[in-house]
Amino acid sequence: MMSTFLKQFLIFDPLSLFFLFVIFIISLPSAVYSFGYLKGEYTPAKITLAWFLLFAFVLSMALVVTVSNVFIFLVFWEIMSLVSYFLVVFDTRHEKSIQAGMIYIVMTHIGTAFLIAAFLVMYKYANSFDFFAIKNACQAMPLQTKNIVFLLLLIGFGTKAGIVPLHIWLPYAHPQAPSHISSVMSGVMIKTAIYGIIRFVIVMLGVNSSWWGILILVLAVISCLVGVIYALMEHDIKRLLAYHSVENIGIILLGVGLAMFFIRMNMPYLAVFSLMAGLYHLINHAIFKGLLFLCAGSVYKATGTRDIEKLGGLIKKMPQTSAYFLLGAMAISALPPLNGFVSEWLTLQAFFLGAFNVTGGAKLFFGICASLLALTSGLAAACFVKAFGITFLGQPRSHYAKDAKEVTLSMKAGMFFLSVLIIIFGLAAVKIMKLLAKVAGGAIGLDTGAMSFSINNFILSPQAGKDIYLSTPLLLLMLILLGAAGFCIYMLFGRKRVVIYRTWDCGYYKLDSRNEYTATAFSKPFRIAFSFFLMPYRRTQKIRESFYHIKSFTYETHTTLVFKKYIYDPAIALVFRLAGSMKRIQPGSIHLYLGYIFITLLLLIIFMRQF
Amino acid sequence: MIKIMIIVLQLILFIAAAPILSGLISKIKNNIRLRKGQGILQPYYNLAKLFFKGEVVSETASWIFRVTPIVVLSSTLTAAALIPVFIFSSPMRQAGDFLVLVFIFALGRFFLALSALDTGSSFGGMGSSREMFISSLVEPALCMVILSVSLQFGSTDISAFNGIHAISVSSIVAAIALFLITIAETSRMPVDNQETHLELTMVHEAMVLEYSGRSLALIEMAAYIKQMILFFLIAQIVFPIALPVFSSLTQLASWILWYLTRIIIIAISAALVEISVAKMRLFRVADFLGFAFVLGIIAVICAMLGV
Amino acid sequence: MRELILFGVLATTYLMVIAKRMPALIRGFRYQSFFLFLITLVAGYTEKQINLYFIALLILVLKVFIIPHVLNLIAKKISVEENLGLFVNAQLSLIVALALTYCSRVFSETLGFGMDYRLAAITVAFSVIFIGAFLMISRMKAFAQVTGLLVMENGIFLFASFVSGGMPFFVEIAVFLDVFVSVIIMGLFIYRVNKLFTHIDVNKLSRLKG
Amino acid sequence: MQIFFILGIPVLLALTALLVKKQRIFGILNSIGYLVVLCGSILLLKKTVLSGGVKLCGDFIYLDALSAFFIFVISVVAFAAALYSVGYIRKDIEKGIISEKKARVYYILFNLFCCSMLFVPAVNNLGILWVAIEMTTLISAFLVGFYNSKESVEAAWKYIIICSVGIIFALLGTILFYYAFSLSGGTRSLNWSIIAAGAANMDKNILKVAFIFILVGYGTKAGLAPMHTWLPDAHSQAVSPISALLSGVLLKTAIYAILRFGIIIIKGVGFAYFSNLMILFGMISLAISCGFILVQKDLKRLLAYHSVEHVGIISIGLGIGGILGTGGALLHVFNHAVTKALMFFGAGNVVNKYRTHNMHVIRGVINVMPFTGFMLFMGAFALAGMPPFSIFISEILIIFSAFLKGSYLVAFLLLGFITVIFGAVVHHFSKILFGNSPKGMLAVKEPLSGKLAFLFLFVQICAVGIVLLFIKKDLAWIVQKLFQG
Repeated sequence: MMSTFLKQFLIFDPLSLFFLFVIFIISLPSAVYSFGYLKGEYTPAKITLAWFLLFAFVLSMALVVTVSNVFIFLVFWEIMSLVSYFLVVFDTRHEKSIQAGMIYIVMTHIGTAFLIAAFLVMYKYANSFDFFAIKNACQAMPLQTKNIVFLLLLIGFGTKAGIVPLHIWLPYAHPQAPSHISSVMSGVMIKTAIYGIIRFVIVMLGVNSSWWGILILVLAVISCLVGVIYALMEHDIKRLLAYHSVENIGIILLGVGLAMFFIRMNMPYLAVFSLMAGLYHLINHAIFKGLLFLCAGSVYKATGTRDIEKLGGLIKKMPQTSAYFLLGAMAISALPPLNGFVSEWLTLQAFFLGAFNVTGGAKLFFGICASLLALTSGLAAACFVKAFGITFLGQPRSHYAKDAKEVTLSMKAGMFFLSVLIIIFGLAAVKIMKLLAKVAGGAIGLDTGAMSFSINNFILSPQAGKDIYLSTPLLLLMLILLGAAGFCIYMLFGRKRVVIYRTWDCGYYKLDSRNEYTATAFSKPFRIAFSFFLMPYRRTQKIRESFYHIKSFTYETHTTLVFKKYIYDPAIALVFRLAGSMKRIQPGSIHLYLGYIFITLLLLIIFMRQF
Repeated sequence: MIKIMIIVLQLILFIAAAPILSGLISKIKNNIRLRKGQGILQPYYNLAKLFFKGEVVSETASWIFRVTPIVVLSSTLTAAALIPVFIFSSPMRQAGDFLVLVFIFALGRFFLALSALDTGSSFGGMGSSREMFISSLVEPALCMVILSVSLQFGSTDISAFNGIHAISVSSIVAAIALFLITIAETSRMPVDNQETHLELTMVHEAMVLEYSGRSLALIEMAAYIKQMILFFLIAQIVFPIALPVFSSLTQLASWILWYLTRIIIIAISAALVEISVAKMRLFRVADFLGFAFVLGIIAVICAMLGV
Repeated sequence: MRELILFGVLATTYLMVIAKRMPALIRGFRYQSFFLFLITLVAGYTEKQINLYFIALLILVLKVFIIPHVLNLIAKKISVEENLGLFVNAQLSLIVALALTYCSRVFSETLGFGMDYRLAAITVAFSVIFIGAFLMISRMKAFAQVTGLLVMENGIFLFASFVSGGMPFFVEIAVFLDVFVSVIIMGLFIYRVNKLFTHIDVNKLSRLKG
Repeated sequence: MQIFFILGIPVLLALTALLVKKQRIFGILNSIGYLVVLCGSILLLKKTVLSGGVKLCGDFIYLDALSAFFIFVISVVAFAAALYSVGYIRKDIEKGIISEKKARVYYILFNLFCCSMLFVPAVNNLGILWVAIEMTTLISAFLVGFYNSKESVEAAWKYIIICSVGIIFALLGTILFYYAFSLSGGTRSLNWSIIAAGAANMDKNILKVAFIFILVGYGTKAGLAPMHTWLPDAHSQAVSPISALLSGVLLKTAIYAILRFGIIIIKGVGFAYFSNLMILFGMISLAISCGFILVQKDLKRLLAYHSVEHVGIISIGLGIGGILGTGGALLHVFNHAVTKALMFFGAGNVVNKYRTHNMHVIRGVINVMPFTGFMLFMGAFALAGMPPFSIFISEILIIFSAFLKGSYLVAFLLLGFITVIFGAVVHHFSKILFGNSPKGMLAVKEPLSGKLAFLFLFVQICAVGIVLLFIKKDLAWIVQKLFQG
């Protein structure tokens, strides 16, 4: 009974198993971490609740990626949103949490509405909710309908994934959740949307137009850039990380979009390769973003603030946390030989291989996409220099940072686990690619047995005969050996006197934390360079004692949130204005009310024949 | 075994020869300005001086500050090992391709930028911020150059352009773009000024302001090596040179002469550019690198058209 | 005969339309109910049904005597201003009433009731219903609304008796009782409104809006 | 036979209320009474579903699965309301808002109200149906004006006048039906079972007009826009358990009446006419309620507009028809009744504690009243149509049926409105539930009977949602059974 039931509703193909793996590998350390994180932060009852919700959250995600029935998928999809909403508003006394939760749940529900619409169309053709039945039915679907379904699915899942311009909820919701939840949300939950796109578009719907892939590529590139540029402007460390999720979802979607393009172009090998690149980045992002959120949580726990302008010098107070954060920052900045580097290289390589193999304008298009990806990774590196440098280096900028202490063992254990994974996923790239080939091949419907992406256990080779190689272990070996050589050179000239002295201060002698470079200052060149998009503005206020003497002077600089200001706010205002003007029809007059009844009746009688 | 020998040889060559390029450029600059200037070997003297001096470390600094010189040097040397210098096949070709080069440079830069923030000096922060700004804008242009070059060979393997190819419009444009990038990466005019003594106008120098003694020597060395790598790449793109035919000694000598000349040509052009333009405002660097990016696009289009 | 009585019903309705004060309105209703009583009596006589006599009696007792009396009683007890408070003045109201009568005529024709006296009856019935609704909409006082409701009810009764010779007997009785109870309850509420608000201008009851 | 218990017990209870002095004891007795009614209704439902319709008292009472279903819904909410009343009335007495004597009046009216509602689905005669529905208005008007404040009396006045006018049109419609039927066959009857049997021969033109009157008339009572104007006033001013009954089931009795006439119309005129009108009114209701929900400040009015919304959805579901549409609509009748009752109970507790309806003032309910807060939280999501709660299922069934039928516009509009309303619900409820409660507001203990009522309803919200997920196939069968009459 139970097994038939399971068979009927669950699916365990490589794609599902891959996502299951991602879910559990991030949830596990987050759960361990939450032991220490929750203690002291909440009441015991709330801690129990947090555990329950975490469990429900993970379970619902696991079911989302394993059910094989559209209707049940929808139900668990919504349960997942609901539970994560509870977790976002977990700090119920904060106005911010409530606001964030509201934006989140409303946006995600709008997305779900699009999904429902898409499923409706699918159901109409398949007359069944079953994945396989729909897959078969989709082959008979007319192209026009397919295009509509694709767009509906893209908007629906895009909302959850945080594709620009549907990303609006992400920077609000992720920072407000408890940190271990942020790490699961950002690391895993938004990936279920990628699962949705792969499952419903690539596996079930089948790619029939080349513009699908191109649309996704364009959106992905925009997401990358917008995400990273906003992240650069951000001083709230968790929100900064949330914007990076937008960026990384963009990078993942680059792989997925490319795969869709290649499927359409009938280049199976490249399609599999691109999808692998996307999936590789997916799991990598889950790992390092999970780690970074946990580290951010540790910083928050230790200092009580998330504003990096108030931090600084934590590397001495929290050596382990800072080491983990550095590792995560290096990974997300795609520095060799860590995992982010491998997947970003693979994605770039997918573009290049694509450019080699396609003809015409697509070459240039791929080139531009690739270079914008390169720009993104450069900006990301800048952003993490800022995030790590301002938070952990230099002098403490406030008492928050001064009194910080290293976090407890369970929190460190959670972070340590993910740090190890970062290194493993960087070095064992060949092994992982072999596994991913099965996943991607299964999704596209190809046998990947004959495809090889490596020449031996250490060296990746995306395309045989092209002499393109990458070997992270070899690179690491080189770096270590040459580093040792450098150290030898350093030591070659004997032990010399090392003097510990004040930082160079141009003779000022009172150098303190207020003289340090701030995050705002750090990001200023970027703010100016991207001012066409960020639209920075200043607010100055002089408080005068007399005409000649200004007592105090405040100066603020902000950037304009373009999407919020020009899309969402006007739309919301419009809805509310409409609703507000509707209030006039009910002014409390009973005569008017009776008049409504009468008029309705008359109109109906007059227009009776129309019905 | 021979491979390892070659690698070691190549690295030693880079370490030994890299500073001379800087000396050369500054010599040329001074000569054009009708100054006597420092000797061509001055960088070596500087390095030696630094190596024999003690160093001062800021009390605010952490271990990041201490490891950075080694990381920077090792990443630059790793990059150097990926370049085909002697036998037109990179000794480490299986470790990575042209794209990996970009990421490896990023590794060194990342640590350098962090170390600048580590001391808590506002000059360091300024330098770090500017450096990251410039380098992030370099990336798309560099990516385009790599694409245009590799489109000609159908591979991103550096060893692929081993000199048998003919000079095309595409490679000339690509080389110009790469040259602009090199100017930005090696902190030369008009992007940065190596000779300045005013902290507020520094970029690279501001970042390493706190370093002294041996650490500074390592960082300087890394900078020289990086410059040499980039010059090699430009030379290989725009003046392709094939494997020598060792039939006679004169042939070999002329080959070696040409091999060196082309690098000197690039050094001279760098010097010429540097003395003939004024330093740009930081925010105009975006336009400068945007120009490089457009050149990259043109190079790609040329490569697509096969010219 | 029947036409005459029907005309009487219509005329009393117009009388109510031009009434500006409460007693006049209640009087109008009383007359209208009386004509209704007559019509039912006539119908009982022609159709030879004992039921109809009984219903006629009910009309006489309830609508001619008790309900107007109750309304008067309440009016006296709460002793408010007797003006009805017209949103639409009497002349204009009459024009509207005439227009509604014309509409009813058109409406009855489209329904297809033939051209005999029944058409006239249906026209009158509909116009009474519509004019009742009009009274409810255009008069400020709570009394006018109750009366308007009763007028509509009368119209429906007229309609029922002409269109189908009256409803089943016990349904008819139940409806009558229902109307009676509702008048009582509305009276109670008028009483309460007056106590709480010290007026019965229902157009001023607009605390609840939106 | 169960029907006599079902109708008799409320009458009996009303009489007992005259005798029993202690209100607390009577409250418990009352709850037990309605528990019996509930059991009876379940038995009745089972019987009618399995063996078809029955006529009792010589055609006076006709029970098929449809009426049994409505009786069941009424008894569920009535039981919960009775349970909730125990604690609610006691609190009011303790606070001195009402006297013991007035509490007795409350219970008498409560029972009469329930009795009249239970009567509606049971009668066969359409004229008596009308009388019964008018009776519900008259009795509940007292319960709306129960607190005798300016607002509540105003609400009661509007309620009684608007509903009476509406329902007079329904009477006209009923007469027209009667006329049309008498024209068709010569026999004269107002019995639904007979009219429905002979529906096919009736004059289409008259039927059409008749149905317009019925729809406007009973639609007023059901709260279909734009005749819904009395609804927010009455619901917001009534005693909270009564609000639950008004919103949960009173509206549904009018829906029931529309449905009964609708069946005749479908047989007589054709489905399209019925369908178009229902969908039109449903859409108007959704659109109007959507606007009002967005900018609402009064907690109980907010819930009242939700009723308008859900009645609109039910109407659309009925209009779309088919097994999915009608099934969804009927399911929605039940789901909405249960959920809305829960919400009104919660709102009642909140309003009692904060002494205001204004949602700008109410803050941090979840800290002050954790249990109620939690229930409201869940209820709000259930109301907004979030799985795994039951309303999601019925809404999605209706959307699916609309889509499968080819009414794409209807499906997408419905989806759109529901989404906007979802946003509004979350917006309002997250504001009142979370945040810092006003100073001096201490956490309170909530009465057991209230908690039981909440749990009773909440279990149904969840259980129905989850069970329905897995018995989709049986659903079709149940709907067929409901409509074999």
